[in-house]
Amino acid sequence: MIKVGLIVNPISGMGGSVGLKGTDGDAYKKAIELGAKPVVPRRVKDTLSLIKRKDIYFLVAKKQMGEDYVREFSFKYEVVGEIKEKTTAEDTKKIAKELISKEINLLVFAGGDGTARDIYDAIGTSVPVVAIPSGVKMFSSVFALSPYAAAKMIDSYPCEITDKEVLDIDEDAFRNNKLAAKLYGYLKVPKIESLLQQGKESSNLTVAERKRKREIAKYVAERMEKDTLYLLGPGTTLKSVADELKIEKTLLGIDAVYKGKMVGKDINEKELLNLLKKHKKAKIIVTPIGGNGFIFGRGSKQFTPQVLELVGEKNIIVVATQEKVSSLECLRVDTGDMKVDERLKGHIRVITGYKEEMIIEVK
Amino acid sequence: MIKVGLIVNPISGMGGSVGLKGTDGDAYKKAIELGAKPVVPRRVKDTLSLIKRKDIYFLVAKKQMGEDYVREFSFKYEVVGEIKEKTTAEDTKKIAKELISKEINLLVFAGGDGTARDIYDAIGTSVPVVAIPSGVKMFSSVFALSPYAAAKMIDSYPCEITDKEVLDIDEDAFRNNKLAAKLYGYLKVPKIESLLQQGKESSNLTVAERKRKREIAKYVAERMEKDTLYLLGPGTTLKSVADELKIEKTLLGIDAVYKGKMVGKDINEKELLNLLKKHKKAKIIVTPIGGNGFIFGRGSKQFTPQVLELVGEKNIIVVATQEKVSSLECLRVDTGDMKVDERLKGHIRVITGYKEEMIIEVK
Amino acid sequence: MIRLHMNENPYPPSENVLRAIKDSINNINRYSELKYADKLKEALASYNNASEKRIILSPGSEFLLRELINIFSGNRKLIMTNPTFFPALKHAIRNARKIIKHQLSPPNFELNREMILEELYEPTLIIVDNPNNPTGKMLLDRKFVMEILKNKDILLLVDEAYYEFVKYTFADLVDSYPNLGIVRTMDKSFSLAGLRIGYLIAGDFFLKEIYDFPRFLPIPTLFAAREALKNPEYMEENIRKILIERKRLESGLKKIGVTVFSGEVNFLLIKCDIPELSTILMDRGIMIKDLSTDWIEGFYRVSVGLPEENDKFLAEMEKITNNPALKW
Amino acid sequence: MIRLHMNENPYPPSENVLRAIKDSINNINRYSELKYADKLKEALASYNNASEKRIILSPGSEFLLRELINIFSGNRKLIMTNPTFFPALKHAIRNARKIIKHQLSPPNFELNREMILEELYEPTLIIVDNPNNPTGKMLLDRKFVMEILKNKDILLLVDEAYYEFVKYTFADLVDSYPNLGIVRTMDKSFSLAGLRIGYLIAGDFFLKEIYDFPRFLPIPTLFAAREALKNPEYMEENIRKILIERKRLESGLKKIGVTVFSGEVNFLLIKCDIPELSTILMDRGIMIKDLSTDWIEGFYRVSVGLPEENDKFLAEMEKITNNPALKW
Repeated sequence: MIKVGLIVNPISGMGGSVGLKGTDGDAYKKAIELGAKPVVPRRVKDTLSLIKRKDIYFLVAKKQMGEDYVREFSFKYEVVGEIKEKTTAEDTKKIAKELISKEINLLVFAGGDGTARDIYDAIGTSVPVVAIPSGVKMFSSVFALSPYAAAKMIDSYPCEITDKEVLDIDEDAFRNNKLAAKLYGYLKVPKIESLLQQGKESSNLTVAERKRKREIAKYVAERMEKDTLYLLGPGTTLKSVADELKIEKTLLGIDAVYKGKMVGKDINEKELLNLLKKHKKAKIIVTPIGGNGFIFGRGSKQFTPQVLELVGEKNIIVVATQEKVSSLECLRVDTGDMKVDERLKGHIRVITGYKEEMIIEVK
Repeated sequence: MIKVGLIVNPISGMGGSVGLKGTDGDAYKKAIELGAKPVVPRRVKDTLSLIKRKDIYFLVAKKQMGEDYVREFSFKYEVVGEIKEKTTAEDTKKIAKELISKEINLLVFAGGDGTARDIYDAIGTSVPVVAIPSGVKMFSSVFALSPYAAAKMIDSYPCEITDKEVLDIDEDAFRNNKLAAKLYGYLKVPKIESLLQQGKESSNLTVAERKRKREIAKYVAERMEKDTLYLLGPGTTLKSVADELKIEKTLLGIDAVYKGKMVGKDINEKELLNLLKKHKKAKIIVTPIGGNGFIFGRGSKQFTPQVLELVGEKNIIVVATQEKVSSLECLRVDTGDMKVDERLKGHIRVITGYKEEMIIEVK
Repeated sequence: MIRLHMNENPYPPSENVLRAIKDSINNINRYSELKYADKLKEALASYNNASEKRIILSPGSEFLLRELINIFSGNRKLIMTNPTFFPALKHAIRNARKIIKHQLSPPNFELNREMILEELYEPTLIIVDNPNNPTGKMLLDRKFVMEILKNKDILLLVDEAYYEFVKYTFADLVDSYPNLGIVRTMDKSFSLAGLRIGYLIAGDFFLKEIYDFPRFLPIPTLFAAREALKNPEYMEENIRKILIERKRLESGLKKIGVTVFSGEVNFLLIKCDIPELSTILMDRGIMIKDLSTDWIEGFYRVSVGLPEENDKFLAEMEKITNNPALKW
Repeated sequence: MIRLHMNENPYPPSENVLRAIKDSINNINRYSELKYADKLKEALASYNNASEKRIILSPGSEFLLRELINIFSGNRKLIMTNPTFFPALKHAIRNARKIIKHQLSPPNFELNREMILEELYEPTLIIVDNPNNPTGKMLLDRKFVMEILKNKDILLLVDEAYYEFVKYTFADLVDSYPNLGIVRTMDKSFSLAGLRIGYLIAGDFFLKEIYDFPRFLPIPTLFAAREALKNPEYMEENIRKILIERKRLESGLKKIGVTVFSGEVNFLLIKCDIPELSTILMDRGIMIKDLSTDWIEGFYRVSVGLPEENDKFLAEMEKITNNPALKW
């Protein structure tokens, strides 16, 4: 028997049909006013209907936050926690924490980027999640691609686990009328391989992935020059590089390294510009964030057009696992400055392992 | 049509049956007095009878030095040169030179170590030879192993060619009642591979052999220590080592090298002992000489028991091609001093290529 | 199960070939005689207008690719594309000293030739399949290949597994360029996948290093391959049928709304937003190749099958694309 | 030609095996299904009392040996014997980073175990065939093998190509020692040389690096091997006959005055002073293995053939040894 938590954000996705960017906070009211209908019940039910295993014990939130859907199926379940009539982000977080305290094996949630952020805030990477996409914004790569895929993740548990990104709209940028996503953190997601992949290749892909990141880190570290300032972007791959350098990395921010020492932690644009004034030679190391392969413009707004111009496009090092980069049609940039974007376009070299590189187009 | 020279030493091998060590010089008379019968005609005829090719034009010495045997077969031939009734080494040399001047492709000769030496003195490595063994002493590895093999060499020409050693009794040692062979030089010999070797492995084994020797040389050179005196024994493999060091090697003698410079050319025991007094650390590099795998006691008498004791058995480096050493049942030593021989026995490491070694027993 | 996942030829080999296999078992306790391999090499030499001595046989071309990667990437940089024949790429990633992969991106899947030429400042082995699997695109042309080959420090290995479908080859350059090798297979075009017969047409440099490749192949394989080469018209007729079916399959898929990338071979590259499409099809008795694990999500490779197999595949695809439960 | 040069089994496989080959051609245009290989692995696992997942199949064990040498000798020293299975040794000499060969010398052909243990101060791959080909001697015993294996930096690969003739194996140690691999073949004992079927019983360390070895073997090979394993008694009866013949061959040769080194397998190592013996025999319709090119002059390996083949060989050997023209 496995214990599976279920949390549904009942209002997620409602803004989409009425032209809103999301239903976070007060936007929900506006969505209702505009006549939006909930999309989430159908998706949760699709998923539940495709689950094949019988040994599941569900722990679900009350009413429209879980109970209402699971009730229609033959699963054993119990209801956990209390909710208000109008559910908020706080409900999601509170119930998620309660579920964790009941030692669930897996947390299924339905929602969008905002819900994913709430789940991340509440439980971090303590248990793997299955994310049923039903938001308006879904920049995050945590979401399952289909009811079929979500059900299969549940059926396959316990299985290989991988880190997936939680992105959401950068609210500061949004207020300035710019739509830019920011990396908020990582959730753990079951990794299902296509059934047609004949024969498993590795008994534990998570370990392999970690090993691959270490290889990348080792190669990058070996090639670092002494008289150069290195600006490490956000993400777990960059964290591996920092680990190799024995430096404590800010997972979601930018750190600066010079001669193997940290010279700036979680720095903003102004601090970056100051550092760049002090150092003649500087290089940026970044990894693509999100499923569309953005290396600038998602998750690292501190790398502004001005910073990028100072560093120069020849001094940008991209790192990513073979698995991640080979799944991308191309890399993308969206710095907010067309001229800078244009200069970054063309083919670029990505470090994908120890002495292993990939040439890929930047669009 | 190929032009094949034929020289027979008609008195070779006669000493064997009457307990003589050879028929060189005056020993022949003694052999006759003792009632020795010539063995050579039978062997030459055996060889000629097994030749299958028809496109041979023989150039032969007169009478019992060639003409007498070839006459019995259907080969085209012409007679070259003059001989005295009692043939001497000088006849052999003179006729060999005449044959070379007539641009033969191959020289067939019958005799023993003494004859091989004469041929070597006269023609060096200008044309390949097929040596029909009929001497008493046959330390040299130039000789064909059977009439079948000799005929096949002739049938196979043009084919791969390899360097084979000409050894003979060391006359200085012999006068002191010691039987020791000395390396006199090299002759070129057709290399026939067993027909059962399915599929040729290399289009030109001679080149491969030279390449292998260069590899050995490179490996030895790379591992040479700066503060050590190196004593290079005789042979083509050691010549390759010297070539690698850009030093002109004495092919048949011992040279001394220190810090990459030649510090003694073709040196004798006394000079060796003097050098060893001057240098704290010294190593000997030798290669097995002759078919029985002697590393000391054949071809390098300057490495006396006293020299070997001073250098120490741990400081002996043996080099040889894979081909040569793998054909040996074991390596052998015969320094003349039982105690020194005993210390050299056991298993030893032979360098056979670049980062390629063989462990073989020394007996 | 309908097998549209391995680019097999859906037609069996000729009756003569089947008989040759049956006739091969008389001395099956003995290793194949070298003359069997020699005769096959002779036939391949004549089929390819190449020199017999340049042909190295292998029980499937994968063994050749692995061996060449093993031998030549130890002291050379390796350049490959992604995607390509994946077993070779994976082996290369794990074993090559240094590897540069070129991502082929939609919609044109072109090789960035300038970036390749820029890379050739050190000894390098380039392995490219032409046409490429799974995009079906020709990545190389004669001018570019000759540009590469004039640099003697560069080795170029072209995997022409799908040669018979395009009839475009660089095999005629092997005599002039010691640094060129052509990998081929009879598995697909000659309907011999179950017997595994690959071969290398080796330039002198490759030949020198791989002359000792194992020579005692399975006898049924040698007999069948030789028999098949006696009648290449049979193979060509099958290819003609496959190419006609490919067109039908392509337009059928487009009608359903599936994105099809036109290739020139016996398979199609398609893009389909339905996640886990290959799993869904497998549940319905059809196998296709899911490219998402090794390459881009949503891309699949579909081999051209028998007409009735293609019909069934199209029918299932239509049902699937019309099923909303399979999409979000 | 009487083939006594490749250690083949002179007896054909059973009628059932021959039928299995004929039955294998129905879908020969398709790659073998993975379940065919899985079923063979299952049968081999049960035959060897090993775990199924440890078994890697290969179209002849030579491909496995080459691959393992390629993969593991890049950053490891390699130790092999001379003589051994020569194709593997030659491949190793040309491709290993560093190689130490141990010359096996007459009359005992023993391995110097102390020198091997002394060598193990750095990561090393040791490949030994046990019993050794061509001496027929057992070179390893359990105590020595375990002494080697306790050092986890050392990989030991034992080629047990002649296992069925001696019934002595280290396969049972593979579960306990990740650094042990056992190479086997069904070519000889099971009379399948014309189909080529080798396999590795892999310790965890080997398994991790070779799990992706090509899996689509020729279908006739897979079918025949599996069928042969259903009735190992047939194979054992053939081996019994071969071992009886070996004794007869040995005493026959000794009577003629040929030096015979007693081995425990389906061949004899002999020493004979007649140069070019193998060529002379070939002119008389008999092939034996001349060891002089790769090892010591005058040594030959003779496989045990059918009784009438052995008779013919003995008769020719008697004539040859009595012919003075063949010796000097």
